[in-house]
Amino acid sequence: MPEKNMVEAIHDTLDLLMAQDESVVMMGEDIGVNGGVFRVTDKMLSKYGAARVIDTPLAESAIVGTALGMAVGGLRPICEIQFLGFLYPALDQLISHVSRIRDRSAGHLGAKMVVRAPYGGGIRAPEQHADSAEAYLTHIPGLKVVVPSSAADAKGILVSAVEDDDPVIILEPIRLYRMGREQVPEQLYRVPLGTARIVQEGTDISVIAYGAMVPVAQEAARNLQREQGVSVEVVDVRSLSPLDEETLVASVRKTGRAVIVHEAPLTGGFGAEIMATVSEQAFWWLKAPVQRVTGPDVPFPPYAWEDWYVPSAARVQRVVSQVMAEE
Amino acid sequence: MPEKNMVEAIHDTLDLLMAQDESVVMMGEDIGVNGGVFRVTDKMLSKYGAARVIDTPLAESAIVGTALGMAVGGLRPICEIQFLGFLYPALDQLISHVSRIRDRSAGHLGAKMVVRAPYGGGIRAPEQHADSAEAYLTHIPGLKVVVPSSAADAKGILVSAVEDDDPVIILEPIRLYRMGREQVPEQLYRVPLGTARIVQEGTDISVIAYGAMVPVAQEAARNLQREQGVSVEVVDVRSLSPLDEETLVASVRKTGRAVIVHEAPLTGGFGAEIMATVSEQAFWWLKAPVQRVTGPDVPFPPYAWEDWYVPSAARVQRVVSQVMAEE
Amino acid sequence: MATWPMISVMGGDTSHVSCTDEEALRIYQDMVVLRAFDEKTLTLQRQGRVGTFAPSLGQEAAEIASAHALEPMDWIAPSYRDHGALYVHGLPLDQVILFAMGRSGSYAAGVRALPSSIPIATHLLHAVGLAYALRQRAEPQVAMAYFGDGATSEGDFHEALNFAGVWQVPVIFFCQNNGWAISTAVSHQTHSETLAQKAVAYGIEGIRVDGNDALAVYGVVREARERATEGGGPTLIEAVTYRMGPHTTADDPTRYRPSGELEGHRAQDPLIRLGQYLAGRSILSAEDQERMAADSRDRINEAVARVEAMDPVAVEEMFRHVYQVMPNRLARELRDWGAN
Amino acid sequence: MATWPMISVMGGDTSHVSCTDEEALRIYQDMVVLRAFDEKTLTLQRQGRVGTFAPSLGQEAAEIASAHALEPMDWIAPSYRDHGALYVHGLPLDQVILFAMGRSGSYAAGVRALPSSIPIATHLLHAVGLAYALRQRAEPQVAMAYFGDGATSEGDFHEALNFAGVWQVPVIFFCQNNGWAISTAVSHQTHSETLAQKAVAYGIEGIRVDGNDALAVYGVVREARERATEGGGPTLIEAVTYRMGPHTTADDPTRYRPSGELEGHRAQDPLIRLGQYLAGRSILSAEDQERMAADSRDRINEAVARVEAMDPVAVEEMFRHVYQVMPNRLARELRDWGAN
Ligand SMILES: Cc1ncc(C[n+]2csc(CCOP(=O)(O)OP(=O)(O)O)c2C)c(N)n1
Ligand SMILES: Cc1ncc(C[n+]2csc(CCOP(=O)(O)OP(=O)(O)O)c2C)c(N)n1
Ligand SMILES: [Mg+2]
Ligand SMILES: [Mg+2]
Repeated sequence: MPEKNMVEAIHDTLDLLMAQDESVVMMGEDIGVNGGVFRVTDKMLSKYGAARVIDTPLAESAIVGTALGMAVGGLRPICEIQFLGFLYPALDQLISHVSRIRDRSAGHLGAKMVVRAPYGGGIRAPEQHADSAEAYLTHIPGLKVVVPSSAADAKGILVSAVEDDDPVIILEPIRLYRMGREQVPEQLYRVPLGTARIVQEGTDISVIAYGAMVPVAQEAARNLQREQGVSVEVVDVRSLSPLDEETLVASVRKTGRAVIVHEAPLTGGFGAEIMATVSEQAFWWLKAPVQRVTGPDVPFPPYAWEDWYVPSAARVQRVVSQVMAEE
Repeated sequence: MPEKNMVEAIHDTLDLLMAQDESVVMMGEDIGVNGGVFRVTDKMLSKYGAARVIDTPLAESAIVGTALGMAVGGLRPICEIQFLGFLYPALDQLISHVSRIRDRSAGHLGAKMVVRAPYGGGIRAPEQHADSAEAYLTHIPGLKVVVPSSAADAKGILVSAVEDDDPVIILEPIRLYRMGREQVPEQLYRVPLGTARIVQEGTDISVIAYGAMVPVAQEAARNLQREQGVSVEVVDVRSLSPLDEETLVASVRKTGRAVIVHEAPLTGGFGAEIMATVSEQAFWWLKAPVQRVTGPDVPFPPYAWEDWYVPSAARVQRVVSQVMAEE
Repeated sequence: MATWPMISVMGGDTSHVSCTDEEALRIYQDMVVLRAFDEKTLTLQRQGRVGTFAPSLGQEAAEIASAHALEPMDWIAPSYRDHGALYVHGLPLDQVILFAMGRSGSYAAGVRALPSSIPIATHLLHAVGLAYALRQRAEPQVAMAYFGDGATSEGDFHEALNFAGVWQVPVIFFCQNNGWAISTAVSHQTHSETLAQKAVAYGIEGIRVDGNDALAVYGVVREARERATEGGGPTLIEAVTYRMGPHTTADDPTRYRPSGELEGHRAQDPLIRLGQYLAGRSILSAEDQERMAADSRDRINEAVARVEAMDPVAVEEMFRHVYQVMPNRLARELRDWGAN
Repeated sequence: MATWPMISVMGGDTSHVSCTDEEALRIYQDMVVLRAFDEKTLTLQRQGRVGTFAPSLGQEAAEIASAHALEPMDWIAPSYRDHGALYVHGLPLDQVILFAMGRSGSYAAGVRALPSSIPIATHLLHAVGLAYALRQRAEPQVAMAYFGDGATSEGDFHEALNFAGVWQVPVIFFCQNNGWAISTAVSHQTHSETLAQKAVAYGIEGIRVDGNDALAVYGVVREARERATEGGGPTLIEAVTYRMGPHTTADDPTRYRPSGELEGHRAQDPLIRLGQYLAGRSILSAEDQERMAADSRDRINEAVARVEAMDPVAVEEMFRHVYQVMPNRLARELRDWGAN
């Protein structure tokens, strides 16, 4: 089985999807001759032509809005938003139309489309290139929101997303794009949307994370095991919407403790929903309050502060230790 | 003291603010000769002239974006967005600029501006006229989000908002606009942003609500007292951001039980943040899991379903009874 | 700078694609239906039998003739005011009434129309995407978006026309300049003299037409359609008309409409103009007109009766179509709601 | 339809506001600073001493001469590439370096400039609002927004120009058409032949100028400024120039730039052109040029040294300026972070 990093895995999967289905088209800023600013669509233009690999003008609302029209018209568009922090002009299209067209047409029309966007900190990019905007998206009924944390998952999630009958937005953690290679099966396979993944089993506490925070949680788990003998169960949420409540709740019922980790600011972040869900459904099993380890309630800062902003394994360990100490 | 409904209270307060400070300007769609679709700005145009009561072209991003420029240039704009469901094209300006300009300029520039928007169900309006979009706003660091639930509060909150050095968005519950009159003092007074209000004290359970759900919570409280002898403390959050954690947490620590009520869809709604906050900070006092009574995870439906969608006193009572029954 | 002359045909200009007498008669008939429908619905609204509703009074030529110029397999992307076009394109009147009753989207299976768009200008992008899909799938059709003068101020208008220009896809932007966006006069909406000239910004065709001249509207839409299907790219059409009624039933135009303005437009009533034209060609008698009006009223009353006899809505319908397959949490919410 | 001729002045057109020799020399000097600054910063970036950075190589005339045409109390609303204009308008180079080091916004007290805007086209609206405030407060100044060809595709571009047209406020939209938006050629950005003609959509003035002709840029901006302050409304200026370097340090233009294109533009290098012009007028010698370049490098090196000697950032600064008064929760977060 070949070893791939996440960019390669997504690239090769797009290639397979484009090859097998003529109705799949890709669109976005600089995805053509430039292959995308992260090279995810490298060489696709020469392979599939400008009618299916569409270098769009610079306008995000138009990218998402025209994609919806294409989807209704029988194509399967995959939009790339150059950075998630530039999705905001397109939120109206997502909220008002993409997510509602099925409901509004009593099920007759669907937005069979995918939006992909790199997101999060980690590469010392300029301002507004590192936003974590998932909480705006998880509160849009009708829209699915998924976040891979490994190359293999990135492939399986992308395949499921493109095949899904409903609109799916995939948030791709920039920090994991080239973080290392892992085995990725050659053929097409699917990670069912709506399923979380137990990354590592544990008995004392559940650390619930997604995206680039999954390896951080894993690192914290290793250190906690080694240094304090704490057995951490690491859960990768993976599908924020729909949320796999069952897996999350089962984990917390088992361990009785939970810490949630994300990069986005604390207040109103998706961690609040996870916390609300497990606090409700695992209430009688909880041995201590659930805690959140997140970015602070500030805009993602210029990169000199980036390492302060993004949760580190050390911060996760500190909070896990606190939770373990409560009784 | 005169009795006013919420529209009258807001109207008269705007009038006072315009009269006392030349730098205050108002802008929005149809706010001039038409006085706004809810008549909140009735007759302002003839009183203050077209340069200060600005009937804008039809473009929400421009309303919010130009207001930011005006604010930096020394004016105090108060924008009206005709319905909150039409704010979405302006989310980019709110997220990318209005909320960040102070931070981005190291404190030198500020967005001393207010956005007002009617929101929520209750008047059988067409599609997209009844959205509750507060959860997109409460996850924007730098932006304050407030929701009055009475005419008197509407006045005090508006005065504080216009005087605040930071941008404030006021969500005005359509259903309460003309729901009845109450005494509203004539002079200018302030409701400090960041403070919740205990609407009625109680000992058995805290029902935490805001906007149009406050009267619903009150009605439920009355019925619960009468029918089941349950003593409900009703808390009006009022300031979603910054959140008055202290008041909320103190109430829940006192009662040991809590139900949160809002109109917006459940998943990722602001109720999740309230629930996370009290679940963490009142954990050792909780006698039962906190529960949420909210709209379902669907777009606000056409009005034939409106009464199903919006939480009713009956639904609140049912959930309170369930929580009271847990041990 | 070029000026944008207003095309009109009833006056005698024969340089445009012409409409056969049979087609003109069909257009007239549908305009009568739309007028009767709006009058009926306004009454129903006053009686509390339907909710807020946006009539097309005064805009019947623009609304109906434009839709007649399309082919059934063309796509339309309408706004909240375009039930006339939807009706011509195949949407049953029952469905429009259900929409006004807050019971349903304005959609019907098999009709190539998007549900009416309420957020202004957002649907222009959908039309562009539909046109892209048509070309990509080698379907020789067009997509047409309906919108108002106010919509030209929104960013999505701009992005849609710009993408359409770059892509050269078969899309028509049909703008009904009815003089008003609620209370905002078009002169406050933009500093450009015409809306048609906005096409210059995108290097596409811009046409200004007398929107109360049904034959002219028909002609320019046919021409735009031909151009589009032959690869000639998109067209922006400004149909200059006038909103003779309120913005919606929730609106009171006396608050903002200059006195006398409405009266000045009565002579341009498109229904009267087309009626006179057809009478002049001796293909429409006074009796025909009365019969058509009566027939329309009957059909509409029947539709209202059918719709009012329907079962009340069920809560389950609020949940059913949000996703193709209902997620677990939503299914649980539905169970809880049902138990309420 | 009118065509949009490209205004150039160095060739001998004397019909535009002219630039004194002293001003031209100052412009040249600042262009030299900008060139030296970009070259230095590109080196620093390769050495890992600053982060991603967008140079103005090839755009110095547009960048510098436009800013020279403004007055100190005018407002500017720059994009990420406009450190040249910011510098002319008063921003210390130290601040620009701090910005490139991810340490700070591109802002300085007392300088009437907004922080550089990264989200494309969003800041055009701010310039319109600033212009509104200027007029309302009877300040006889203008606001000018800087942006690129790609920015003309965004909805905010459209809304800004439309509001400016309706309001007739003193704002200048200064578009540097440098041929590319990252890898997207301007011919793929819009189907309009020029960007200047987009002004037609808003009924405002549209000007196309040779952006590599510093004197022409200076002249048209002065003229637009005069028109604006005299109540003549907004102007859209398309300054046609060329991006000779990468989009940013993270970009590799060899992936998309047609071979030979860059070389074709070398003769238009605005620094060489203005240098030759001034030499032709015998007010700039070869030694002057060398001395200016050397002086610039010295000043820039000193600025770099100053900045690199500064204390490292403190975590507290990440929290301090989000609100005027820090809310309780954020204060608690700061305490927790400090304890980390
Ligand atoms: C994005 C958005 N903003 C505001 C509204 C509220 N609104 C509904 S119709 C309307 C005026 C539209 O005018 P125009 O485009 O001229 O169309 P007309 O109603 O005249 O047909 C407004 C402001 C809306 N529906 N969508
Ligand atoms: C809203 C938004 N979308 C995408 C980007 C990413 N991006 C940064 S610069 C750029 C190209 C801008 O081109 P142009 O407007 O011509 O300006 P130039 O960089 O050539 O000066 C893009 C797409 C962004 N910054 N903001
Ligand atoms: Mg109109
Ligand atoms: Mg450019």
